[in-house]
Amino acid sequence: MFDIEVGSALVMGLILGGVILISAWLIWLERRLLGVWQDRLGPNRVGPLGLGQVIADMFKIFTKEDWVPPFADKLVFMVAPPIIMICILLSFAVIPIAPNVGIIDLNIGLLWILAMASLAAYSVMLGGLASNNKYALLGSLRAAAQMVSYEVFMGISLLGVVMLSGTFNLREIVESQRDGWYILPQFFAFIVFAIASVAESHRLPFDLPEAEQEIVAGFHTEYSGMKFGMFFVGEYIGVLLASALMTVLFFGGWLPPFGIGPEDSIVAGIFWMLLKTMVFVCFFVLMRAAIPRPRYDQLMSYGWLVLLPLSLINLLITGAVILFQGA
Amino acid sequence: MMLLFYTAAAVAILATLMVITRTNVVHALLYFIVSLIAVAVVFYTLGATFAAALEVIVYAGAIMVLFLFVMMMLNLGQSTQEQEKVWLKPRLWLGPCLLSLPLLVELVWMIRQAPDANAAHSIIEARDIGAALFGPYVLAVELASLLLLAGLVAANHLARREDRS
Amino acid sequence: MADGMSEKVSITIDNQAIEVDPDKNLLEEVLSAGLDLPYFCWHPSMDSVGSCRQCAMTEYADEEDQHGRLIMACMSSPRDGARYSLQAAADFRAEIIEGMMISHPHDCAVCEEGGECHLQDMTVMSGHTYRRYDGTKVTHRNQNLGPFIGHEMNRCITCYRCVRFYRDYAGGTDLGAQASHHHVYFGRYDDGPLESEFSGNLAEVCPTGVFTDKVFSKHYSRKWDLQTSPSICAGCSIGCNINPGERYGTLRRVVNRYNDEVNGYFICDRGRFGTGYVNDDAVRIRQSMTRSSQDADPVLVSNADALQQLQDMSGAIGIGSPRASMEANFALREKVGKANFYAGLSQQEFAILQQILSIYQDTPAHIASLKDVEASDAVLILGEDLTNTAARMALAVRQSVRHRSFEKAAEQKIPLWHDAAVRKLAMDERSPLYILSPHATRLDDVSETTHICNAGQAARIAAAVASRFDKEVLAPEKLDKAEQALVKRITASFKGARQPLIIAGSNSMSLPLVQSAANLAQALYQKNELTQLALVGSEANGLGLMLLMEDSQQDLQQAFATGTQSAIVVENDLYRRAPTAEVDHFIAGLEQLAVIDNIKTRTGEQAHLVCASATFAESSGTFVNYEGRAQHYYATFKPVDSILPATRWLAPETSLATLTQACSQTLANCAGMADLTPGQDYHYAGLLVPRQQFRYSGRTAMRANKNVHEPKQEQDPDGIMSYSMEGVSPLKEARVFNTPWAPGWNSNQSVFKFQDEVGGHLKQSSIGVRLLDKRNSAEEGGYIALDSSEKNTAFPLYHLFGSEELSAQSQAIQARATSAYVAMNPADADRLGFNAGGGVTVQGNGVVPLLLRDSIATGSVGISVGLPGLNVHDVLPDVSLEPAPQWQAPPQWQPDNIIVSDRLHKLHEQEGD
Amino acid sequence: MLKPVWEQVKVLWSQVRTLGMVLAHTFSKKDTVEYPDTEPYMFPRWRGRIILSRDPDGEERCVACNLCAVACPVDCIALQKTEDEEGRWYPEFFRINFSRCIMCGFCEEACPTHAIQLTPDFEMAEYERQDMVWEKEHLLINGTGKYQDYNYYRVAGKSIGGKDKGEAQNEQPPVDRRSLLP
Repeated sequence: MFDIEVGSALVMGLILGGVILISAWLIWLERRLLGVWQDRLGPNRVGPLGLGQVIADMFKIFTKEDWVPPFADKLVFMVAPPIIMICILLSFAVIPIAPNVGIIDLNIGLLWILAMASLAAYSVMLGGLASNNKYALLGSLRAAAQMVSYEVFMGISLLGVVMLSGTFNLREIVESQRDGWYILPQFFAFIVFAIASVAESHRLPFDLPEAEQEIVAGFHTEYSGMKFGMFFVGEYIGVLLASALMTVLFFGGWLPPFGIGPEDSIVAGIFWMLLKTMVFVCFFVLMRAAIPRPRYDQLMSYGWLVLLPLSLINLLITGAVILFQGA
Repeated sequence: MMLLFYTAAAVAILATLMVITRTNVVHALLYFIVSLIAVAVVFYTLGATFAAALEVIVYAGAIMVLFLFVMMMLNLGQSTQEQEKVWLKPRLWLGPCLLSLPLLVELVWMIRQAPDANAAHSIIEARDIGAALFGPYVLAVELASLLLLAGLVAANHLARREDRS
Repeated sequence: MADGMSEKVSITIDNQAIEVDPDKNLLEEVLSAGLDLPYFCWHPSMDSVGSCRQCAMTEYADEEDQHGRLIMACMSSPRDGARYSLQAAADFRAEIIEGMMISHPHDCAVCEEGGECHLQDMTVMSGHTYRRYDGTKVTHRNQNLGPFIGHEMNRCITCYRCVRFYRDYAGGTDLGAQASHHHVYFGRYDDGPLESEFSGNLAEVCPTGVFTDKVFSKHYSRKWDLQTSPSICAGCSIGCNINPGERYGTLRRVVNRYNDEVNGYFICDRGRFGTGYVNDDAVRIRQSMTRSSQDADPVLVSNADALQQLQDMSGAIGIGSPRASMEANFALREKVGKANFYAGLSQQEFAILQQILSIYQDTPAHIASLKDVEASDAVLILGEDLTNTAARMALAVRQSVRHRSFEKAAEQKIPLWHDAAVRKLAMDERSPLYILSPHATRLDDVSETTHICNAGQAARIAAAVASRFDKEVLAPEKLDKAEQALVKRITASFKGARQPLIIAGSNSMSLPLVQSAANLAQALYQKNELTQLALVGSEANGLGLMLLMEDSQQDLQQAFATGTQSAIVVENDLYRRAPTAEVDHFIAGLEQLAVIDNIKTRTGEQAHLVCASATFAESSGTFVNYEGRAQHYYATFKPVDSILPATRWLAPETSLATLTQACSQTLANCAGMADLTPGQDYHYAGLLVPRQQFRYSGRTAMRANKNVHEPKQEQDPDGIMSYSMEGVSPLKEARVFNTPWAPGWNSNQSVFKFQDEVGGHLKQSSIGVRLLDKRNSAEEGGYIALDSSEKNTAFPLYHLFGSEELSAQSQAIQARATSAYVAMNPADADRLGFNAGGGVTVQGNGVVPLLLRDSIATGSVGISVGLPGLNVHDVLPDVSLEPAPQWQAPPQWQPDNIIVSDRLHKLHEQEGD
Repeated sequence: MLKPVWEQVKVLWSQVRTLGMVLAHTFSKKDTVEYPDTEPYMFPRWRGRIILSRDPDGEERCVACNLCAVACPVDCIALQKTEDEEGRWYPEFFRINFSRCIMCGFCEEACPTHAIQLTPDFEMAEYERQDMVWEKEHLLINGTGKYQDYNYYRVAGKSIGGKDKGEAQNEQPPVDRRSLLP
């Protein structure tokens, strides 16, 4: 029998491979869902339900000319795209999938994710800067400001969860939700985190770094071929990561809702984890389908003037409540 | 664990050397980030996991991003690289180097004197840090937070648009 | 037309203060100020009659006046300090144009004027956009007005511009206004070709599509689709500025290009309709050919081979041409060396042209431009049949006789722009115009006296007049009573004239005439420093060729005498320049004859090497006109690859600009040529001058039938113009100015936007450089001794349509041309035993018809020039004719209306009866 | 104090409502069809393949006025005017380079005779670009297209074969210019 436990090579391979596959498949899912919500059909020609579209797209992206502009800073230009892939994939290391399924149980798991998220910002910034293109520069400037700003409240909003569970370890956070998911006590933290994670993964409506109506394609204007592909897939892995995090932090991770079915079965755990994550992925897509992009100053003032106070108040109240209960 | 420590330490030193010898500011910054991450690894191997995470989040993830942010605005070009090259001439750095050499020797000597502590065995939890910060060091923390608040207010004041009447 | 500049006065138009000239009418000044005011009947050359009511403005009595009153701007003099408004009269103008448009047909799509229609522009400008009238429209039947002008009377808005130009300005008689009220009709009495030599201008003068260019209509393209460039007419020595238009690789039409010093707003029909040869495959040489011997069939050769053969012809003599550009002639001169360069002109023509050049260099009198001709108030024409040899000058002379009417109007304080009043006032009173000619001319209707006499007698009369001004000139003998009376009258007229003008020219083929014209001008100059002299030259560049000869005597007869083995002839048919036998002998003696030409000629048919050269429309270069004005013309379109400009055949490595510069540096009198163009490296903000308008259509489809992949835009190695629509608009920078267009002004009327004032200089573009304009009054040449050896038995008869080599090859011109003939006075015919209506055998030229006319000087024979069937050089100076009683006139031979002045003369005879 | 909070709640609610409305589209009918399998209905004024029509008398409507060519923003129309013996204008050639055409319909708007019309046919793909160049014989159809009754020459004043002066709509018979009667 295979060795199913945290950190085994098999689990590691399955998780990372699965993440990349699912992310790639998310491209198809997103296009189909957008089609559904915009009264269109979406890609349905390649393979059953159009599932082969992703493969076709990958073939296309692999066979495209991998071009480096002569005016670019070549070293940085090449280094930038893998950073986002690596950082986000590394984040997955600490995500608990199910009981005993995961890559590592890090005692600073949540901090690890924040650290990786802050490093991921470099990918976008360096990519834009190295392109030596004014639109790319504008895009990466926006990305930098946006990511640095929203990282702040993302971190603060998570502290409520940390205070409630008393740990940074994600597996322990899930375990501590057996009595009730944190979505109820930490509702505002969830709102802030959800919004901040959209901004962190610069997805619509917060895709200002690549707002094509304004700045061509933002930071990846000059990218093509697989390098562009890494940015592209990186974004979807980011979506998956954000969804998985919401699940783990606020919706009980692999724990079944309302105590349906077995509590500590690996299969059921994986099922619930995936299901919950997919709901959030769909929510991401729905936001893209429905909400228009704000102006840049609106984005910044919303973050600093609404989300920051909100997360601070949430932290204050949570702390007060814990103090009160503890007393 | 020792292997990891020495590797990370070596990377940190090499990367830092690269930082000061690069003429292209962006490249220097990249090496600086690498150096910071290597230092974080060093922290980790020494058991200070929380410090390691903060090192990455705060220094590598936030402060360096701001550095880069400013650099993007500066429109550095070929001329700054030329300037940097000029500054890298030996007669410019040789003097300071010679002067700081005794300091290095002193440092090494002092480290050699210290007891050989294998800190990796005593992992410092976040809880310990919190307890330390709000226990013995609470005054320092409050002073620092006051300072930060003052900075925040000042920044807000400076960045305020004048014509909002 | 006002003499001198008067004080400017200040007026206010819609609160905008402008300075205006009180001697001009308000419309002119409003337009000069750059404002837009619609008009129809007014024309800058024909002034105001106030018939269309379109240029209404509101004039306010004083500052308090709120309502004002309507005035017609073209009929009002600006009042100092007055307040006017264009806006306030806008409704009135809209109503007026609505009335004009009531019967206007729904024709714009099938109208040749569409897109450059003054009526369209004015309708849009006046704001009449919707037709409220739903009643029936008045219609008219059209007339066939001959090969040049189409007629579509329905489109008329009765502005009367056509008859005012045709009758009042150009002296035509066969176009008039007929019927009354809303039936007014402009046409001839019956169908038939318009007789005036300037009928083509009707297409430009008519503000709508009543009179259109019929030749253009056959291969019609809209104005915006024509690729145009500034060009110079190659039809005669006047050098009118023209604007040829090309589409799909063929030359479509020629229109006037404004140059106030030369042609102003009008050109003659030869210039306008005489360019069909450019497109005619039967006429053009499109591929270079070689022949092994003079009788062998030609073999096509590549350009490279032909260039190599030209290169190999060392020691050849070069024969230049008066119809080739300065640069082409200069390139030939450089190639063969100055000593081997011969002007392609007969001895006689060469001598006269050389005389003209030396007169121009010595005479103290001013060399008259056409503007000066119009400004002259006493004119003497010596022997030159202007209407047929330099038609545009004849039109200018026709305006000069109006000075009397201006004087009378000034006495009566009538503004000079008040055209109808000024003409009515003068009735038939005119400034003096004297014509001494061996035959009746077309200008006789405005001349004080047309004296029919041969060239020798005319020279003597001129000498007699000169002797009355300066005793140094010997008074000739042999003047009869009538002639002495004439001399007295001319003298009196010249004495009373402010600006007298003497016109002669090389086309009369009489050296003494030119000499005595120069003597007269010099004598007159002692009394009047405004004395003008105009000596009409041969062909487009006759005078320019003389500048290249630099006092050497190398005419065609000299070339024949060299006994050379090889010769290069550039754009010249020797059979039109010298007696047939001499040319035959010369060509037979050649081992190698290279002809570079754009049309097939008799010389070319015998050449060993024929190189296809470009016409004026396909190449750039410089022509020097009769007054020594060098003018640059730019290629309108790129010829097919096998055709090269003559300069490229002769100097393949040298750019045209380099040749022009070399010309200006090498030749004594040509220094001014360096300034003709803005320079080879000219650009405006990095842009060249576009040949195509910005609306040019079909770029991606016009060649798509051959290859859907569009070729690279054609480059012009010679010029500062591009073969595309990219470039700087003439409104911004018109250093090289082709098609006038301004926002709201799509028709040719838009040219006023490019003038410093209406009818003034063009703001930026070149009007040419007068090369001989360096007066050294210190040393005046003495009087010239008249050449008395000349016999005066024969004189040349020119035809505007047919006598010029190139235009005669155009189908439109051929429709109005005739074949060769000989003309004499019936009295002489009786004496010599020639039958009326019969033929004559001309030495070496077979039988040609004989015309008998009372209007021909007795003792002389008129020989048609340039018409097929007769080489005038075989006949001059010694004519020998024999009756050919057996000759039967071919059915197409129509002896009526052959000499252009015939009809006029008949009218005079009828009046006499 | 509460007002800005209330504003923020309203803003958030507006976003949530938007999400809900878009989510509701999950159950609405699709507007698109699977084209090669299902032929969509093309509206008559669809701007597809360009044709040249004939007037109700069966003659070519195009009078070669060049307005379509000048209106064309990509300059893909080239033509040359010629006329028959009786004065009727028609194009000697009429060429559209469809590989350049952007189907903007400006030519149809510019046409004073309703000759050039855009049709619902859009299936114009070719393997050779050269085959996208269409001449008059390819463009001309045997019908009036969208505008059934219009005949330009019946409105215009120019006389052509079969229509003399004064025979167009709203025209009086030609004036006798030698008569002075009113």
